[in-house]
Amino acid sequence: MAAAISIRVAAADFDQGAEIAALSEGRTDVGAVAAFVGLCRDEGGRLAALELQHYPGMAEAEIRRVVLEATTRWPALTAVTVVHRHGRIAPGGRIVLVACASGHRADAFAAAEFLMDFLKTRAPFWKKEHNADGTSGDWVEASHADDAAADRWRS
Amino acid sequence: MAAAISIRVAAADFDQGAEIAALSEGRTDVGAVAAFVGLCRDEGGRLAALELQHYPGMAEAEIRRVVLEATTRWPALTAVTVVHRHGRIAPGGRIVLVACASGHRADAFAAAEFLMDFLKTRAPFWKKEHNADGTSGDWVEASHADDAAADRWRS
Amino acid sequence: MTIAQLRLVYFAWVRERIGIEQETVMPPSDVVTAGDLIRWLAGRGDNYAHALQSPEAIRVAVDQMHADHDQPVTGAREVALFPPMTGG
Amino acid sequence: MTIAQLRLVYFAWVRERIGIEQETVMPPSDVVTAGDLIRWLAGRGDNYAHALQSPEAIRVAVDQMHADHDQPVTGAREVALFPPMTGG
Repeated sequence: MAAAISIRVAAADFDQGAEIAALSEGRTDVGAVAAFVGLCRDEGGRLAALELQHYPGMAEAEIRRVVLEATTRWPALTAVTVVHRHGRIAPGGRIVLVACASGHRADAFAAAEFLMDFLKTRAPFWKKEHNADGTSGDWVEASHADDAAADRWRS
Repeated sequence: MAAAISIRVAAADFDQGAEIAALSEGRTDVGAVAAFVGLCRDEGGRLAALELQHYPGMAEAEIRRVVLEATTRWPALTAVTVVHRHGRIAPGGRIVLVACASGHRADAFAAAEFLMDFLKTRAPFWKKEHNADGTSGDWVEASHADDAAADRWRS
Repeated sequence: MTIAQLRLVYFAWVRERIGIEQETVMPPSDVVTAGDLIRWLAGRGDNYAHALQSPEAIRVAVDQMHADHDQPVTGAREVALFPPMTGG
Repeated sequence: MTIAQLRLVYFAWVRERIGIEQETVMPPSDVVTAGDLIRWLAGRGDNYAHALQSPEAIRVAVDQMHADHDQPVTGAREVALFPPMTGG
């Protein structure tokens, strides 16, 4: 049976407990849910907020393409949920949720890491910093570590 | 600063959303929370429940030793929570939660996987099957896959 | 041959430097690939030159799919130009 | 030398086969290691023999810490015997 896929791009915050519970709701074949929540850091007090710009339409479509790669790679996945926020997010606020359900834990963990690595490098979102001192901040630069994290799945 | 460690062994169910939220509550330096929820499977309808027996005292102590190994290996971890239930758990019910918070995602994911691999092989819990047909079930046998998963961290 | 209209959308500092979010253009017929499009746009004014001065830093999506610079844009409805992504 | 009392606790099928959850014993002085203890217990009756017939399948904790079979149990307060763990 194909994995149940839920993808949402929205400004609104999400309920991580409810999202994670939904992946196994009413099922008795799910032994493992691996989840990841990405949060806004203030970078040592430097930032007042992050502003996430996204490409409406493509954001959802590209996340779906990455999720379909994951469910092809790990066909035992029973459900995958991705929620990605846009707009202004204050330090401590949630940015992204990825959750993967499977019979066993190895697939769930691997798929969640895979999704995060490729969301970072392929999902059309851009973060702009708002500085705590009121000055206009810079656009966050793409990280080489994120590129390397995505590359390790190509072997 | 040392990671905030929360360990609980209890028969009661847990609130995964609240547990995950607690790891970053009031903090602005946490960019990543990786979490894992282990659930009871019915093994294709064969099982009515799992009964988890544990070694009171040692269970908490051994989980703490595994968590301290994780915080030593990944010193950037800001918080680790482990909740492990005992007693009778029906299919679909939650058994275990592991959640790790860090500045960045790689440490959080690695530590959560490490904790699950070692909880499986070192935490003094034993699962007994209760069969759906009313017959008395067997004690679950330790899995070679779990031993291998733990061994990969020894390199 | 009809002159093809192409919707361009810009994101992040590409948008800020060009100064507009989106526009519709009619590129000349020698603009075939995404790379051709970037070079043609860069000649349209200082704001475009500033945004597109390092073409290797520009990512492209053609009809909302990631594309290389050598991918054709002829026949596309929408081309997006943006810096490397930083979501997640 | 005083005769040392030792609390033994059993889990999972070790508990079921022996038929008790815990007991206090006074092993003879030639019981030094956890392995010695398992061999001595196995001779105490059919239930013990059945539970402990494959010593390599038995895991040991001494004072609530995992221990190898060659670890001394002299001076310990509590020794636990159980099969490989299946939590998580």
